[in-house]
Amino acid sequence: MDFIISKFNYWIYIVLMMIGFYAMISKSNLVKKLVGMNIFQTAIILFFISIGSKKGATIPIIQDSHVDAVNSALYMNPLPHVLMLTAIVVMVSTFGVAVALLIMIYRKYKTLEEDEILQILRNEKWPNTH
Amino acid sequence: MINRFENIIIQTISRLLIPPIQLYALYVIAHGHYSPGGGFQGGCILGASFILMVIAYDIKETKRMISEKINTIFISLGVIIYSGIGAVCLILGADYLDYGILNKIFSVSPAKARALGTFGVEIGVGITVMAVMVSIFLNLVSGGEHEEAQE
Amino acid sequence: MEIISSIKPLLAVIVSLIAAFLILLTGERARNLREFWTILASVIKFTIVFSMVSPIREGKVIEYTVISISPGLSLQFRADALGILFALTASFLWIITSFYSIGYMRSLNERAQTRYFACFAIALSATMGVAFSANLFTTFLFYEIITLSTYPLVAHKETPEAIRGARIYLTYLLGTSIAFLLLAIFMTYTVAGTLDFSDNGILIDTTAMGVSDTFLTITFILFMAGIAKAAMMPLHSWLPAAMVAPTPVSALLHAVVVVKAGVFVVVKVVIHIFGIDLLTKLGLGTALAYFSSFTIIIASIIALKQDNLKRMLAFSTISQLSYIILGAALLKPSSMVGGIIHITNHAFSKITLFFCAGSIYVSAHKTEISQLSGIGKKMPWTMAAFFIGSLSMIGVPPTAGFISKWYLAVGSMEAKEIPILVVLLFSSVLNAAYFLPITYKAFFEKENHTDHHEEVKEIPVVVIPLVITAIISILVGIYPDYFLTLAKEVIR
Amino acid sequence: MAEHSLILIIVIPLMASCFNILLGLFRRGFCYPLVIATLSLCVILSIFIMDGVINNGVIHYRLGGWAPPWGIEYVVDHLNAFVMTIISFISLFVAVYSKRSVEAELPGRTVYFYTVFLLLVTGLLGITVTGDVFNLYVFLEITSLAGYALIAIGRDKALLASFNYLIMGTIGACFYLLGVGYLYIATGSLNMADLGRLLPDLYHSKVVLVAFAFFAVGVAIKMALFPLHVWLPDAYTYAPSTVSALAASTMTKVGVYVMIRIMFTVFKPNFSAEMLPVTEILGWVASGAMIFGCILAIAQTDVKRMLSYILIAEVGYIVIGVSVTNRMGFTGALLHILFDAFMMACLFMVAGVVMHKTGKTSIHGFRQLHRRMPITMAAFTIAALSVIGVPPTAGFFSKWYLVLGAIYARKWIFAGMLLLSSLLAVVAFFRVIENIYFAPSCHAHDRVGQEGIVRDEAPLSMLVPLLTMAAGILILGFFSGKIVSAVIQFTVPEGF
Repeated sequence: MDFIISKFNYWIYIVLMMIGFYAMISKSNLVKKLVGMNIFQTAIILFFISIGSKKGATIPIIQDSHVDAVNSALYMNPLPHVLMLTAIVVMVSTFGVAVALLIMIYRKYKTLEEDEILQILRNEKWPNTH
Repeated sequence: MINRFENIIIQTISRLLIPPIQLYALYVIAHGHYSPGGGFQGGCILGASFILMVIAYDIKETKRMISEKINTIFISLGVIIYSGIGAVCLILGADYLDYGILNKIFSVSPAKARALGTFGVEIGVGITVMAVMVSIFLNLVSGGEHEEAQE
Repeated sequence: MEIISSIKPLLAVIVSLIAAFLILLTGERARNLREFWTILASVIKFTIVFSMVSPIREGKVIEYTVISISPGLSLQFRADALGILFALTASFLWIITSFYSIGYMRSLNERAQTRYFACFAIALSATMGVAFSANLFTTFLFYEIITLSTYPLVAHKETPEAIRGARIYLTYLLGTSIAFLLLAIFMTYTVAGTLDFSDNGILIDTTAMGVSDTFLTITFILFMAGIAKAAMMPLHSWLPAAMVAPTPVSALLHAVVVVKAGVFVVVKVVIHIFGIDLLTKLGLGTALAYFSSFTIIIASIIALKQDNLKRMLAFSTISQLSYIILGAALLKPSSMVGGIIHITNHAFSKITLFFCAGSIYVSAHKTEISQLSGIGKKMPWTMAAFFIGSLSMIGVPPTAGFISKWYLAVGSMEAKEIPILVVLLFSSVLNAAYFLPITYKAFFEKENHTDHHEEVKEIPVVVIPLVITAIISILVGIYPDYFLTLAKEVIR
Repeated sequence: MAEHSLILIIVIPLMASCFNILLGLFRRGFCYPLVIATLSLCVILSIFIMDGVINNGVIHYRLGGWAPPWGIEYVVDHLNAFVMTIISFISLFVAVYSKRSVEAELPGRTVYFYTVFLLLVTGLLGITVTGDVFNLYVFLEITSLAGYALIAIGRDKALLASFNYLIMGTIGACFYLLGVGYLYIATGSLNMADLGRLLPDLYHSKVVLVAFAFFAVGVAIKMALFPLHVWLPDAYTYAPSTVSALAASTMTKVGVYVMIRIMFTVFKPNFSAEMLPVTEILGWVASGAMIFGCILAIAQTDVKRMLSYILIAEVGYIVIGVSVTNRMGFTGALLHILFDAFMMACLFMVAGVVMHKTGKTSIHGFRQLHRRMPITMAAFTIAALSVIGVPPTAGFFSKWYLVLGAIYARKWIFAGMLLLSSLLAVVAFFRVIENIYFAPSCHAHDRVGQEGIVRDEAPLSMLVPLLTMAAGILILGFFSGKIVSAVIQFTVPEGF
């Protein structure tokens, strides 16, 4: 139990990631897949942010710039945050591209269910069998 | 897809809100290099103000203020500002994005020049992020139609 | 042994490659010019090859390194007695075949003649490459080029049947060479560290280095399986399948160039890769000898019941090729000489037979043996040449075939392998049994009324080459010294 | 100056893509020359970098002047320079090739196409330049995003294929990012060289093992390693032909490059080879890729799709060379990266030409094409022979090293697999070649119909890059020894 509680941030991220992963793999609705993907990515952001935090530490902004020695225990590690800032941008772009794709898919096939789209494609390929 | 619908409350509130939002966005961009904030965040807020305008009014209205063409120019302009500042550092003889060298131009201390350089980059980032946000939003809400309508 | 460095081997290879380009460039627009390139290239090639003969007869070796690619891989030529013997035969027969081809293709008004002549030229280039290769890599390179350049020739007619034949052809030749030959080359390289042919065999020292006999045996088997061009059973069925090709192709490529390239590589592997001593020690020579004897007998028996003339000749070729392998496999000087000289002797005789088959097809449009009754009166020259070729196949004295059979028989006695001697005699009987009835049919049987031979006339361009080759196969039988010297040079 | 070219090779295409869109607003015709000029500059720079690396060793570049473990560092050694040169060359030729096919396939959208195209090249070059694991992630995603967009503008099922690719690619990228996170937990560093120094003491830590596992899966998805290849065939089949040519020849290769970096620079060879049975597993996976790739290729009726499966097999070849962990195998893998880039570019370009001229790429569409476009088909044949591994084409020489590597590692079974897949490739390609030269149809006797086919060769802008690729395939093989001694021998990780 202690193992779970002391590392709760990892557990949360793993649970979230698995939820997202499940949605990506098993849902046939493309939007749901996309939502799953977003959950997946968010879980990773959470993971990164949580590894940068420390108990009793504050945001890494040094007010008095003339202080030479900085007690690093007082501040959180800013690097994971910065990394995630970039990762968020990447994810937003991915999301944008994905949504654009979905809109085009919808305009072309008038549905967002993957199996229905496949059915349409099959009918296009062999129109007489159906 | 979003058509004009008259709602005086929303329009008035937005009209009141948009300028402060934009001002705040500029504040966030301008302070990014030495306090929380920066181009990404500020650009997002700036973009949000335009998005609010689209929601409150409609696409046409918004595009009168920031057309697709200008938006595209903004997108690339931001990146060019960013990489251009880096390239200036390169031309002045330092490494890419080593803003300290900008003191050759601005006649300030290297530390100050570094801050200025970062500020320039933040502006570039802010412009691009704003324009991209608006562009993504406009494309999505109109299903990509407005771009074709223009052509 | 004296080594001369000269660019001649490379020139011999390149000349027809250039010709192929010129042929492609000229195309169908100027047919005479196109054919002129072929003739020109063949004559130049023969001249180059011939100019290399005399130094090699004196025991010298001509070497030329084109490019050293990486350790173990270099494009290197080395003309020695064995190579020059093969190259001389092939390049000389190309001249004759070129004339024959022109006559054949034009009188049948075949299609895609540009491609035909270009591929022919490339195949000849590759043959020179195999003949003059100084290492296994060069050999493999040109071996593959032969396969690929003859593939379009087999599929030439573009009928479903031709395409099927070409598919079998490619599957056997490319398949075995990639799966087995290449693997064998890799195995050789890993234990020997080199691929260069050497006089005593490059694997000779490997047993001392702790390479197991099993490994070497496997390598040897892979080599033999990989060189499917030698048409040893059970990897022979590509050769009958390739008979869908136009007759000049069957004549030069599938009686001389391609198959001889196969047995040539076998001989090279036996002498220069494994070495006679190693093979004797491993007992692989005898095994190979019995294996090839098996092919000799079985192929002859199959040939007996063929009705299609070209198919029969194909099986006869399979049988005759194994003579050469047998000669090499007995690992005795006389048998080696017999095998090597048979490369030349068989080439002249078999090409005569194929030319005859082609001549019959062009003039009378006959392909089956049963249709040949009485044709001898209409086509006396052709059938006379056919008779000479048959005699040479059987091994009757003044013809070329006798010489090689004599040496093979002596070799088998030297090796104290009496069963092999019996095989040789028995196969001669079989050869006689399927060749002589054709001549008999042609000259002495009454014409069949269903066949109309009235309008049959021999075409000079087609007949002259076959008469020349028939005469040569007798001349070689009467004056064998020229080639024998070279063959003995290989063993020395 | 040589250091600065490291950053220039990224910034120039990046800025060019921005200028491209600005220019495109006013004059569409300027885009193509701009792209060509930019990529030519990249080629020059990459040669410059290659020269610098060969003469002066590894080049370091500190971005923004920050010292390595803290700042982002760009490092180029022989391996980077090698891959970078390949990418810039191929992308230049693909760009030259693109003119007519983009005009035909994407009318009115050329500006956006070239913008994204340049971004794709930026990403690819960025991956090869950077020495920072997180920066690599960013470039990986730039590449992928551009790739999704480019693939989506293709025909038929392209949208769905692109979406599936996006989902798979994002999973791969996220796994990679997780790997980065775990390594950061364990070491507190993101710099590759720094990680390489810090990690050996931590090899027994479970965190590091997990990080490696995430890296392995993530990169495997990105480079379409069997059995994580499912996104590739659809994506490359329906993408516009230019994109297929570029993506097939460079994107998977870059994936392999990332794998090599992670396995042998971030982690050391002894970890990848000894601590975990990684290389053993990789070897088997790669054999599976070779065999199944080729078998599935045989089963296809669309040439582009067939080529996609061949590409999967080719990735298997490269990975098997890496997995045997010896000098020969590694050399073979790198040579194959080079040669395969040429082969795939050539083959997909031919498919594009056929698409451009006949509008379809089914195998039957290739019937008797040697009459219509003999030169193009000759190039196809050369590239096909190279994939099969027939000397003197380049494919033989890389295969030579690969098989020897397998044999030296006493992995006879892998050597056998390599040869077996060559045999399968023979079947796959000769199905097409047979159609090109000797169509087995009932029309074969129809002479009138055949002579009616007029010579209709591809336009010059397509033909030149095509022939360059084909000539490269024919010639490069002979210089493989030179390439190995000049560049590749220095890329082999220590301990091989």
